[in-house]
Parts: sequence; structure tokens; C-alpha cells
Amino acid sequence: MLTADNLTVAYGRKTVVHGVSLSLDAATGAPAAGAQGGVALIGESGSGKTTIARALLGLVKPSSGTVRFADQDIHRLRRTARTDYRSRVQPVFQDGSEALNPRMTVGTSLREALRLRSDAGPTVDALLEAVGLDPQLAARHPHQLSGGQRQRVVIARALAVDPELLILDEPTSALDVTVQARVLDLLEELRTTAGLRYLLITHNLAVVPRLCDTVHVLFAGRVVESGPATEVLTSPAHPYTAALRDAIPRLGTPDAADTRSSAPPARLERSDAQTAATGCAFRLRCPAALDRCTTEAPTLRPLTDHREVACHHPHGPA
Amino acid sequence: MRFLTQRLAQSALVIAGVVALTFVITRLVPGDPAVTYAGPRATPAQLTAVRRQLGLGASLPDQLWRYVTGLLRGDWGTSLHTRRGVLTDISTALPASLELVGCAMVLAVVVGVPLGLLGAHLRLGGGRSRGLGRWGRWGRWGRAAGDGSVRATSMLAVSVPVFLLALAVQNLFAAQLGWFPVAGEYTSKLNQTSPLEHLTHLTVVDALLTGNWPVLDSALAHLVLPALVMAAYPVGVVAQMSRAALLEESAAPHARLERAYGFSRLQVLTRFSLRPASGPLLALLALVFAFSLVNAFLVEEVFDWPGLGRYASAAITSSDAPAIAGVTVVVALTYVVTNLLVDLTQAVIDPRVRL
Amino acid sequence: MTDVSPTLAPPAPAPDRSAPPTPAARGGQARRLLALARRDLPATVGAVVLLAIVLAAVLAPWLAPYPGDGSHATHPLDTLAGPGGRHWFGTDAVGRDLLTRVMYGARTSLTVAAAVLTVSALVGVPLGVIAGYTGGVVKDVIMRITDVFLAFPALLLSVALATVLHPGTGSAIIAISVGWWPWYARMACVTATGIRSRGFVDAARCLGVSRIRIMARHVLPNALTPVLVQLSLDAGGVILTSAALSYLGLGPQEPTAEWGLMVQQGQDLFITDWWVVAFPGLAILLTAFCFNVLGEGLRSALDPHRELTR
Amino acid sequence: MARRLRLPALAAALAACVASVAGCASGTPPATTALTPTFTYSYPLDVITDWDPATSYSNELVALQNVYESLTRYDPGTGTVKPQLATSWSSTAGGLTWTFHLREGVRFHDGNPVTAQAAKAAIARTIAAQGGAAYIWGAVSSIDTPDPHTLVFHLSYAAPMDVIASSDYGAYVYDTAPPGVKPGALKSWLEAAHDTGTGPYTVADWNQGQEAEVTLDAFPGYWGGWSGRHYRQVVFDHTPDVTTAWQTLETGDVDFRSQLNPELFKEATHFRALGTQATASLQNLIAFFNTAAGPLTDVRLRQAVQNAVDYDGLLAALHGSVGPAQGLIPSGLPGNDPALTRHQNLPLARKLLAEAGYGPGGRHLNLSLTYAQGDDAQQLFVTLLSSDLQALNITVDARPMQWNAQWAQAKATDPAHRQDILLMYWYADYASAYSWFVNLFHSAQPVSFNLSYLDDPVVDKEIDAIPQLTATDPAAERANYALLQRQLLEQDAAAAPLFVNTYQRVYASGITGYRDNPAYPDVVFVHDLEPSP
Amino acid sequence: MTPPRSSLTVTDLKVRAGEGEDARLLASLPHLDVAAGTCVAIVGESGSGKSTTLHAMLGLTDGLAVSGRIMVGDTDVVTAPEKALTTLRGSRVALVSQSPQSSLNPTMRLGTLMRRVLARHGIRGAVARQRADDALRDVMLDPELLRRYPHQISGGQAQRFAIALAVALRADVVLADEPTSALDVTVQAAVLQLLDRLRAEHGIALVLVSHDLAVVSRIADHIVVMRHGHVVESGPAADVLGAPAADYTRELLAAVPTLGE
Repeated sequence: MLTADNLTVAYGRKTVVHGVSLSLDAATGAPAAGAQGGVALIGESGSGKTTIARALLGLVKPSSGTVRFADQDIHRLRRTARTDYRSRVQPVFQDGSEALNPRMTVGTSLREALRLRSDAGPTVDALLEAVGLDPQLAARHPHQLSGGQRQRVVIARALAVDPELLILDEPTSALDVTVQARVLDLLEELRTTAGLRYLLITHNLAVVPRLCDTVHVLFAGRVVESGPATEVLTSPAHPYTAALRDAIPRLGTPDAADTRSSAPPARLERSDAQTAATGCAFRLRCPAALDRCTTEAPTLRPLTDHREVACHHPHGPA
Repeated sequence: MRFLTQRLAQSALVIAGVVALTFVITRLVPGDPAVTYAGPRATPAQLTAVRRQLGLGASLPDQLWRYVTGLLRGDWGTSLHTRRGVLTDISTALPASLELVGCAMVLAVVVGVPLGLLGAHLRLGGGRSRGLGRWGRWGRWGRAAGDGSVRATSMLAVSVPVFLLALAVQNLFAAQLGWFPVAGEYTSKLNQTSPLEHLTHLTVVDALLTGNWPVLDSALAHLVLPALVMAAYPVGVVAQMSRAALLEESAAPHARLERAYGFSRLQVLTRFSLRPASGPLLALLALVFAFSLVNAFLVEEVFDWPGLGRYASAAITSSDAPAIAGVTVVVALTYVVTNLLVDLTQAVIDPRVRL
Repeated sequence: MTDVSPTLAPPAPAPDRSAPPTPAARGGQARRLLALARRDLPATVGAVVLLAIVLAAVLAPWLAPYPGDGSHATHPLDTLAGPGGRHWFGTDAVGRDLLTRVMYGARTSLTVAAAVLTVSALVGVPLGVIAGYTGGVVKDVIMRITDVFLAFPALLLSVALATVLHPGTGSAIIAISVGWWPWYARMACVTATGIRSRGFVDAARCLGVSRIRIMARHVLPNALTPVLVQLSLDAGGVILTSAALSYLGLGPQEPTAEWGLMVQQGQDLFITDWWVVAFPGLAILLTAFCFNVLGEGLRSALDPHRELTR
Repeated sequence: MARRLRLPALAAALAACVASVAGCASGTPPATTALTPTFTYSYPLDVITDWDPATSYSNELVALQNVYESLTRYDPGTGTVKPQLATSWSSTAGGLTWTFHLREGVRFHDGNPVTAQAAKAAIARTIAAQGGAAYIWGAVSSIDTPDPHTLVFHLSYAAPMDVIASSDYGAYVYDTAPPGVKPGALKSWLEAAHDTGTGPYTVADWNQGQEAEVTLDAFPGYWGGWSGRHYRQVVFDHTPDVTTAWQTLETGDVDFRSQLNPELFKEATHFRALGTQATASLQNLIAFFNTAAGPLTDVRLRQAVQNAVDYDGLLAALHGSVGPAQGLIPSGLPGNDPALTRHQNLPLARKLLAEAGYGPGGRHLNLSLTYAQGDDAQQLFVTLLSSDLQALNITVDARPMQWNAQWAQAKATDPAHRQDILLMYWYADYASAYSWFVNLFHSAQPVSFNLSYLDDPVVDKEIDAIPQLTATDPAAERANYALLQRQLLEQDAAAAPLFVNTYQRVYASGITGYRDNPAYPDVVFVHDLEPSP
Repeated sequence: MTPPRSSLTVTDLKVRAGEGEDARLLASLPHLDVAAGTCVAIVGESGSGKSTTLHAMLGLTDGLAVSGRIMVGDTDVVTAPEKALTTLRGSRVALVSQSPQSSLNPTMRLGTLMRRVLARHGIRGAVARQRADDALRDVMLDPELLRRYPHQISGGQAQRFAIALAVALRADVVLADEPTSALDVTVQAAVLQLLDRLRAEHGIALVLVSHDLAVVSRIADHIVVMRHGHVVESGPAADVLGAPAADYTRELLAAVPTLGE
């Protein structure tokens, strides 16, 4: 069980994550049928989602709040406990070419991970096969691989220590669209075969339902909405969630009368202005901001049993 | 503001370190300073007196304390060689060196940057295959040769030992051809007919300010060779680096946009790339400045230029620890201050750098 | 498209068919170097001349016309003979063959350069990597110390040290190294700081790889390329600095053949016996020039994204 | 000479940069000199390190010898002493009393007359200052002035006062009470580039650190007079670089250069516009062997090294800038003996080494050697010596050092830290061979210049006898020198004289009347010169 | 309204790297016709040659061998002398590039850049100010932005500003190279709509390059699908999207994620 409690992270004087709480069931066996057991963090660049991932992985120290794993603060773990944590929670970063040491062959990178296991573990070949790669690739350097192959190697390395939870930080956004789909297929497959849970961090809403059933929407370092993935995406309560959903490019033709030359969305002229410093951070981009939004910052409050939202004027659940 | 104070604190720390290191080194200089100062036939009593005068009897931390407070008070000790205050000596020697280094730096910018610009331009033009007609291949060859010679020249300027260049230039243009004076700052016999009034201790400037034309004439003639020799390295480095920085800048996405808006390659280089490229160039200039100050040691030796370098080498040959320490501290100070200035200027040039 | 790396296995039956990497990214660095040799003529010529200089240095006892003149022999009755058939480069003030001296001088200069660069890199790079990777107070302390040494211009520091130490080849090496290592520390620190935030370091940390191992296996190898390039670029600088030091009489002493020393001893004879200065001087120039040309070539070869700046 | 010139500044230099010359040389020089105004002397070193004639002991003699005069002047041509401020002198009582008759009508530059009292005051002040070459007056116990023009020295031991009074340093007669200068302020007044001499020129200007460092103006009231052609002004250019010196000679910007290098000197002999003069100096280079500690305590090894030195090769390589060492005493001084000229004898050296168990096939020998940094001739000798000794299985660990450091090491309290061989120039303060023996080979504690550390009571006794003989029995003196030299150089092999410097002067060929006087190294007595019309 | 005309015609375009046998084909485009007021999209993944094609249309293919014809009005970009090209670029053909902020000179205020660009094409003084104001209003940017440096504005603003440059110069053809891929999703749609509106209002011929079929599907009249330097499929948007002929196009279409609505 990985939980973040009131997590706040600051770089220097700039606070990028404000009191975020979330929890992930990691080790409770296979999720219920039809559920993926995954949690998604949704947000645009600068919303703090990567920082949250790094805090969960123990790569940044929170300025306040805690990250707990199995009821222990992961930033205060002793040596053995930390090794244990490391082996149970692993990251998959955005860009495979970044995440692999360019000076190491694929095999060396994987062996380095395997060395950290207490038991014998699988072979390099087995790992590569598990992610659908030819074992002969072990002799190659990362720059000799394609983007999709690299991302598979990154996943293989994470699998080397037999984790329970993968923190996926934009796992496909650096890939070509046709490749993205196949990497997602692999992740879906691994969820069942390796019994993995995911914390998925992305700005692309479209990939969420495939891997996760809970969603937290981040804006400017705060969770503005959370709840079951399908509900949140089909009937967003927060205007920002709605904007995100509407922004997903959908196939259509110029003849589709509804989009072509239609009036721009409300307040488009300010749609990319900076976030507001007072009141609701989103109000400058909000199509329905009230006077209250200028003065009072909304807090996260329950909307229904499973859903929470931080808005003074949420859309009602459909 | 925070950046500024932090930067100042860093500089202060570095200077403190330099002073401490200098102190240690001066304590290691061979020979008894008291003997050096008092002379070989000094009586033991005289030696004791000199030791007391130079503060050599005290404990090491005591001496360091005295040295540091002295530096702050402007008392940099007495040169064992000239027997004057080290600070007084330096304040007359430094301007002469700065005159040389200043000329070198000006030349570096005035000649080096255009040279680098030319090289970059030719290099960018040289790779073009569009519109290569009958003569196109020759044009490309010519451009490549032009860029190549810019690179070779600057590389040569960087590779030539400054003392060799000084000797060669002196021998050829002064001793053999007699176009310029062999050495010295100006014909000091002129002091009898038209004595120079010292205001800034920069001879050329002083001569200009006081309207002393004979001295100005002589000073300029004397300045040419050493200044050119001093300029070789800075010009070469600046040409090399400005070429590289401009090429890098012209490979940046904004250069493509600028070309897409109808600016020619040369316009992009001069009007758009020069400014973002000047950041690294400025940092380089600071380094080159410090380096030139040291190069001046060798050039002044050859051209008998009454600057810091000649003062330092006299100090070294006579194991004059206070003078060596003084020169070291001054050069280090110059280095630290120029770096500080460069950081500040960079903030002005490049809006991304914030104070 | 031809496969430029035939040693590799045939393309894997990977299910994704994303665009294969461009050939430029394939192949080892040795391969790139070979390709460069064809493309970068100046660097190749520089390398060949340097090789000749190195050979002349190594084989001096066999190649030099008067091997004894490289060290102790003197010929007081044959002093200051001009260049000619018997002595291609002439003789010096004690009658030694200058061609021999210049060849032996290459031994000294190359030894000094190699030693200085080795010492500087061995001291500077680990310190820089530690500073850059660890960050925080450790970095501040190490970098302030390097700043102090950097504020001391290399030559002046060398001068100061050489006056303290017994002048000679060894002390010249120490003196120049003391002024040289901070550059490597600084460079390695900057590179390591950059590498610290790279994904593969994070990944290693998340795997629980130890700090020392991360520095040794992940940070150091990736910080090495700029260091290697800098080493080749700096060789010329070290040659010049050591020559300057010897010119000031603070480097190797007689009877060691050293170019800077030879220039210094001959400079008063320049008007009457030009060869005494010219040949050792040109030897310094040529060696430094070749190192610089080669260094530039290596930089563009090993640092592909700066290829344009070649 | 170089022993002093190469020392760092010995006396206090002045703080003021630009000195005014108020009160000096106010008269107009005689009209006859108007034609040829300035004599420019190019000198490689800083000219002035000390303005005080009492303590001056360095380079400044080239200027001061034209400003100040002594009682007598040494003439190396005849090996005798000539009158200067003293017109005649005599000694009595076995050389214990010396009477000098002063020239009448001579005035100091400040206008005061030169009297016996003034001369006595000057010498007394020099002795009291205890600096520089004051020791030359060591024999003097008292000075009488029976009348204004008679000066009587009473000595505690016999000494050649006429020669001593011609010394290049410490023998100046100057005014100790110039008008308007407070008694205690004389030294600081002098340091501001003032003078109180009697010589033909007086200090006009001094710009320390500048190219034209010192300017002297003619003193109209000079006793020697200004009839005929003379220079009205003397300028001393400080020009360390020989290339510069050469160019200024070529262009006629300077009239005289003390020393170029052998190659350029040879070049100058082909120039019609330049005159050259080569004169054997009274300065020789001596290698001192450590007789007290280290391997060279074995006299056979010292003799071996002596025989290994390629004396003739050294001479050849130095291209005429040195002459052969004929024993310890340079030619031009009594006691010089051409028969003592040495030549290389390698078989003998090898034999001596073999006897001691060294040499080729024997044990390897390491000898440490110190010499003056920046001295080309010494450097060249060291290179040649290393070369020759290497062939004899001896390695020379040679260290070029600043004189202070070299001397400090030579005087190290622990003899094990001292060098095995030390090179040093020696030059007498006054024209007598005595200086070589008493300073270099008389035992002394603590160590001073006796750098072979010889401690031989017999030698000491012989040396102590010399002054008495000089003053009374020149023939016996010479016999004594011959005996001592054989003892020191052959039996003891405590040192090896290597060569005698040759002064190679280059000057504008229009000048007549120039004759180098090696007793006053580098000095040009400008009043004696006759400029071309 | 401008009369319909072909603003840009490409025939037999081939872009190669290297010479002789070593030559490597980077992009080829047999035929393309972009009429005023229409939008053509070139779609392909990395390495497909779509950006190279775009740069060839500007004559900005340094070091590459270009053959064929690219007609902008009466000018053939492939053979025109550099001088003619510099006049053409900006005034006739404008570029909106991928990374909005890094495409703007970091050391130059937006206003300075705008002024220089206009002055380059002979528009100065009050006219230039008027043009700039109009263009900014057109792209819905506050004129206050002109006083800022690129790092002080958001990515969306930067992209709008780049578009404003094209508007201010009254360019006939706008080449947009992945104009939205570096932007946040919520901003992407707005920028696309802006481009689409300008196309309609100013009769601009818009060439849109993207890796994402979904992004271009709503505004492109004609779609060219490229892969490994070759055109895989080309046709009216409705045909390509509705009835893809090539497997690759189908694959691209399948990869477009849906929310499972």
C-alpha cells in the first residue's frame, strides 16, 4: 500500500505540489474482475505530476507531508527496508533514450538490475522475451534501438526486480502513435501476467481507461478532481477536467459542421494565460468563473461516494 | 538580487582562499627574506631588526592575521627588491600591463568576432548545394577554403608560444627592419624635453589627456608590436569561439524561423545570432583577460615593458615574497572581478539570466 | 539502406516497426573516427604529424643523428654552427646538434603533457563527479576550492610553485597540474550535474544501486566524453604552458633538452644565430598546433550534436 | 664584480620616483662642450641601488665614479696607483703610517672646499656606516689632519693604503655637511638623488624603473677643467635586453654598451660606426670544492674534477668573452702567474678516480653543484662539466640558484646540506691579489666567502702575512702568492679557477680617448672621453 | 474574398542527402496542389520526411539535393536565386514551427522581432505598427506582449505570436510544422482553430504537418500520408479518413485513442 498524505514539494522557493493525497493498493492480490487496480494522475505540463512521481519514488524529499509504503515513511527507511521498497515499486520513465545509460548495453543494464535481487531471478534473455524483444538485442547499446524497443527495455529493467507497482511517467508520449498502441498493449498484458499495478502519469486522457480505474486530475500542483476513471472522464465535474476531455483530438472530417470554423470556446483569448495567484488557480481559464472564485480557493470536497472535486460550481454528475 | 549577493559572497570566499594560499606559498619561497632585505653583510643585530620590521618573528597564524589585515588596510608589505610598498609598485606597474591587455582585448573583439563571423558565414554558405552552376563548385570550394583559412589562422594564433612570437616579431620588425622600436614603453629621453605628467599611469591616455604629442607619438610606436603579440591568442580564441558559438546559434530553431521570414544567412548571423552567442563569448573574454594578464609576463619580458609581468619576474628572480604575493593577489582579484562583471553583463545581454 | 554494423545480429523480430535509427547513430566510435579521418582532413593531417612527432620522440635514441647530444655530450669546439649538411638544424652554444636536441625535446614536452593531463584528469574528474553528483554542501566546498585555484592563473601558480620546488621536469609537472586540475573538476562537475537529473540515474537510484556504483558506472562513463575531448584540446595548452615555464627558467634544467629552455637560452643569439631559437620554437608551435587541430577534430567527432561547429 | 652586481639590491633604494635636482649643477657648463651634448651609456641592469657613497656597493658605481672621486686611482696598464684627489703620498714605519697630500682648490659640488677635515669626515662616516665596502678601511686605527691639505692614516697593521684609497667602492671623498642639510638627514637627502662629490659630473635626474634611468650634468667647477672637447651630459639607459641594446647602438641612440654577447661583439667589429675594445678583467670564475664534507673531502676526487675540466673547450665555446685563468690571480695584478694555466687531463683524472675507487668501472659518483641563475657563462660551463664528468661516471646535480639561496645553502649549519661544488665570481675591491686569499681561503667562522671550507692553519698564517709584505716587500709578496697558489690549487685542490672575464665594450667609433680600466668594472670615465667634433 | 487560385504547387519533388551512390532519399512528393483558403495536411511519423518536405517548400534545405518543382506563384523555389527566396520567405510563404518558444530568439523582445521582420519586407513606421496591432488582435494576443521576451510567455502565446507574424506579413502560404505537438492539450485545440479561422478569413493556403491524424482530421481538406520518405496515400480528407486505401493509414487511424465513448 503506497500512500501520499498531504504531500507538498517545493524546489527552492517555488512550491510545485500543494498538499496532494492519494493512495494505491499495491499488494492485495489480483484486482477484482474488470478492474485494473491502476491509478492515473492527469495533468498538463507544469501541473506537478512528475514531481509527485519522483516524491513517491523517493527521488525528491517532500517539504511537508509523507509518502508511506506499508505504513512506513519511505524517506526514513532503513537500509533493508529501503531495498525492499525499491524492489516492490519501480518507475518507467517517459523517454527510453533518457532512461537507459547510453554507455551500457541492454544486457549490462538489465544485469545491473538483476544483481540487486536477493534470489536468482530470471535471465536477461527471459526478461527481454517477457517484453517481446529478441534476446539478441542484449548486446546492443540504447542508440541502436528504436524508440519502442527502448521503452520495452526500460520496462524489462523495471520487471527485473519483480515489483508489484510500476510508476509509469508518460510511458508512451515520446513514441510514434503506432508504437504507442503496442507499448500500451504490452502494459495491459503485463498487468495480468505479472500481476502488476500501475500509477499512470499522463496528459493523454485517452490512455487512462485502458490501465486505470481511478483518476486524479491535477492542476497547478493541486488535485482538482478525483474518482473512478470512467465516471470522471465521461462526466467531468471540474471545468478543467472537462476542458481536458474536450481537447482530445478526435477523428472527424472538415465537413463535420460542428467543429469547422465554429466559434472558439469561451475565453479562448486567455486560455493559455498563467495560472491565477489568488483564489481558484484555474479561474482565469474557467469558462464559468464566479466572483467567489477570485477570492476563495476551492478545497477538495466529496461530490459523490467515490468522487471528489475542488470547484465552487462543479458540473453535476451526469 | 539574491543571485547578486550570493555571487558576491562566493567571490569574497574565493578571494579569501586565494589570499590564504598566497600566504602559504610566500612562506615557502626559499631564502630568508630578512637576509634578502638587509643584504649579505648585515650584522646579526641588523638582521634581528629587519626581522622585527618585516614581522617575521611572530607565529604563523599571527603573521597571516597581520597579512590579511594589512591587505585590507592597503598595506601590502614592502618589496624586498625595490624597497617600496608593494601596492605602490603595483599601482604603477599594473596600468602598463593593462594598456597591453586592453589593446589585446579590444583587438580580440574588433578583429576576432568579425573573423569568427566570416568563418561561420562561409561555413554555412559552403555547404549549400542549391543553384550550383558551372562555377558553383568553385564557389563552394572557395568558401570552404575561406572558412578553412579563418580556422587555420585562429588555430595558429592559439598555438604559437607567445614568447616565440614576441621574439620573432621583435627581431623582424624592430631589430632587422627597424620599423618599430625594439623595446620599452616610450623613449624616456623625452622626459627631458616634454616630461609626461602621470594621471592614470596609462601612458597613452596620460599623453592624450595632457596633450603631450611627442610622448604620445613615441608611446604609440612602442605599443604596436607588444600589443599585436599580446592580441594573437585572444584574437585566435575569440575567432574560434565566436565562429563555433555563431554556428551553434544558427543551428538553433530560432535561426530557421528567422530565415523563414526572409533574412539572409548573414543577416541572421549578425542581427539575430550574435546577441545570444555573446553570452558564452563574454565568459570567454573574462578567461582570456586573465590569461592575457599572465601572457603579459612573457611579452613584457621580451619587450622590456614596465608592467606587472616585468615587476613579477624581477620579484621572482630576487625571491621577493611580498611582491610575488602582491602580484598573485592582484591577478586573482582581477580574475574574480572580471568574472563577476561578466556574470552581471550576461544578465543584461540575456534576459533569461536573472539576477 | 545498408547496415553499417554487420557484427550485429539481424534486426530483431520486434513487433514494433517504428523507424530504425539513422545510420549516423549506429556503429561504434571507432567507426565514426574512421569515417571522420576521411572527412576531416586537417584533423587527420594533424594526427599524422603528431604521430611522427611521437615516433621521433620515442625513437630519438635511434633516429637522432647525434644521440649523445640529447643529454650530456658537448662539443665546445663546434659551437653555433649554422644549419647545413652535418647539422641540419645547426648547433647550439655548446656545440650540440639542434636536430637531436629538438627530437629529444619532444620526449620532454610530450612526457610533461601526458603527465600533467593524467594527473589533472585523475584528480579533477573524480572530484568533479563527486561534487556534481552529490550536490549540496559537498559541491559548494569542492567548487569553491576549485574556484580558488582557478583564480590563480595556471602560469602564475606554476611560477610560484616552481620557485618553491627544485626546478625540473617533475616540479614543472606538479606546478602545471596544480593549476590545471580545477578545469577538469569544474567540467566534470557541470557534466555530472547534468547527468544526475538524467532518467537512467533516477532509474538506477530507484533500483537501489549504491551511490558509489552510480557514480562509477553511470555518471563517470557519461561524463568522460567531454573530458576526453578536452584532454586532446588541452594537450596543446599544456605544451605551451610548460614551454613558457621553461622559458622563464622554471622548468626542466640542463642538460635536459626542452624546447622552451632552448628558446630562452638562445634568445640573445637570435640576431646572429637565428637557428638556435627558430627550430625549438617551431617545434613548440607545430606540436601545439597539431594537438589543437586534432582536438577540434575529436570534438566534432565525439560530440556529434556540435558537428556543425567544426 | 658580479659577486656584487648579481646580488639583489644591497642598500636602500629610494621611495621618490621623480627626483628634482635643486641646488646641484647650477652653473652653466663651459661653452666648449656645447657641440656634443650627451654621452649615453647602455647598461643591462638597474643602475642605482644606493645613492649613499658610504654604503654604495653595487651597480651604481658606473654613475658614481663620475660623480665622486677617491684619493687615488689605480692604473692597470702600469699596475700602479695614480694621483686623483691626493697629489702625492708616502708611507713610513713599515707601512703603518700613510700621509696623503690633497689637491688644492678643489670644491665639492655643493660649493664647500675639499679639506683634510672634510676627507676625514667622509672616510670616518664610511667606516661608521659599516655597510658596503667599509671594511677596506679595516686597518685604519686613527686619522690625523695636521693641516687642511694633509691627511695622515695610522694603521693597526701594515696595509697598502695607496691602493686601498683607489678602491672602486667605499673610498669616495664626499662632503658630509652640505649646506642646508641637517646633520642627521644626510642619508635621506642623498637618497633623493643628490650628491656631494667632487667629480666632473653631478646628478641631474633619476627615474627609477625607466629606460633613461640616470642623467648626470657637467659640474662647471670641476678641478680637471673643461677645456677641449667633453660631454656636457651623461645619460645611463637601463637596457636589459641585448637585442634592444644592439639596435640602439646601430641607430646611434646610445654611445656605449658595457656588454652584449660574444656573437654580437663579433658582429660589432665589422661595423665601421662602432668601436670595440676587449680587455681582460680582474674578475674570475672559480669553482669551489667542498673540502669539509661529502665525497670531495677526498683530495684525489677534487684533483680528478680539476683535471676533467675542459679549460680550453670552455674558452672556445665562450667565443672570446673570457680569457684563460692563470692561477687564482687575474693578469694585471701582481702575483698573476701564466705558468699556472690549466688544461684538461682526462687520463690523469681517470687514474685519480680509479685510485679512489670511482670512475668508469668503479663506483658511481654524484656531485651537487650550485651556480648563479641567469648567468650564461656559468650555465655553459656547467653543461660542459656535466658532459665531461658524465663520461667519467660522475653525475653532476646542478642547480641554478639565486645568489641568496645559493649562499644560504653554502652556509648551512649542517655541512651535509652544503653543495659539493659552488661557482662564484670574485673580484677585488681594491687592486690587490690579497682579496682572493683572505676572503676565499682563510678559515672563517661562521662561513663567509670561504666556500671550500678550507681550514688550514699554515695557509691562514701565510695569508695573514701578505698585507705586511705588500706594504714593505713586494718581491716577498709575490713569492708568497706563488707558494700559496700551488698549495691551494695543486696540493689542496680546494678550488679551480676557470676563466677570467673579458670585457667586450662596444661604443660609437667617433669617440676617442676611451680606455677600459678593469679596476673599475664597467665604469666609463666620461670626462676623459673626447667626442667627435 | 480572393479568387480561388493555386498558391503552392509541388511537382516531382525529391529531397536527397549526400551525393552520387551514397545519396539517400529523405522525401519525395510526386504532386501537391494547395489552393488559397484550403488546408493540406501531411501526416507521418518521425523520419517520414514530412518536415523535410516542408522545409523544401521554403528553400531551407541546406546541404540537401532538391529536385522537381515547387511553385509559389510564379517562383520556383527549387531554382530561384537566394535573393529572390529571401524576398519570398515571409512575405509569400511563412513558417510556424514546432517548438514555439525555442523558435523565437531568446534575447529579443517580441516587439523587436516583429519590427525587424516587417522592416525586412519594407514595412516600417506607422504602417508597421498598424499591421502588428491588427495581426495581434487577429490572433487574440494582448499588444502588451510585445514588450516581453520569449521565456516570459506561454507556449500557446508563442505559437500565436508566430502565427501573428505570418498574418502581419500577409503571407499567402502558411507552413505549420507540428504546430501543436509541444503544447498542452487544452491549448492545442485553440491554436488549431485559430489556424483554421485565418485560413478561412484571409484565404491562406495552409500546409499542416503532423504525426497525428486526429489532430488534422477536422481542418484538413486534403491529406497526404507519408512514410520513410514516400507518399503512402494522398487524397481528400474525407476519403483518406473514411476509406483508407493503405494499410499504414489504417494503422494510423487505429492508433488514434478513444475514450471509449
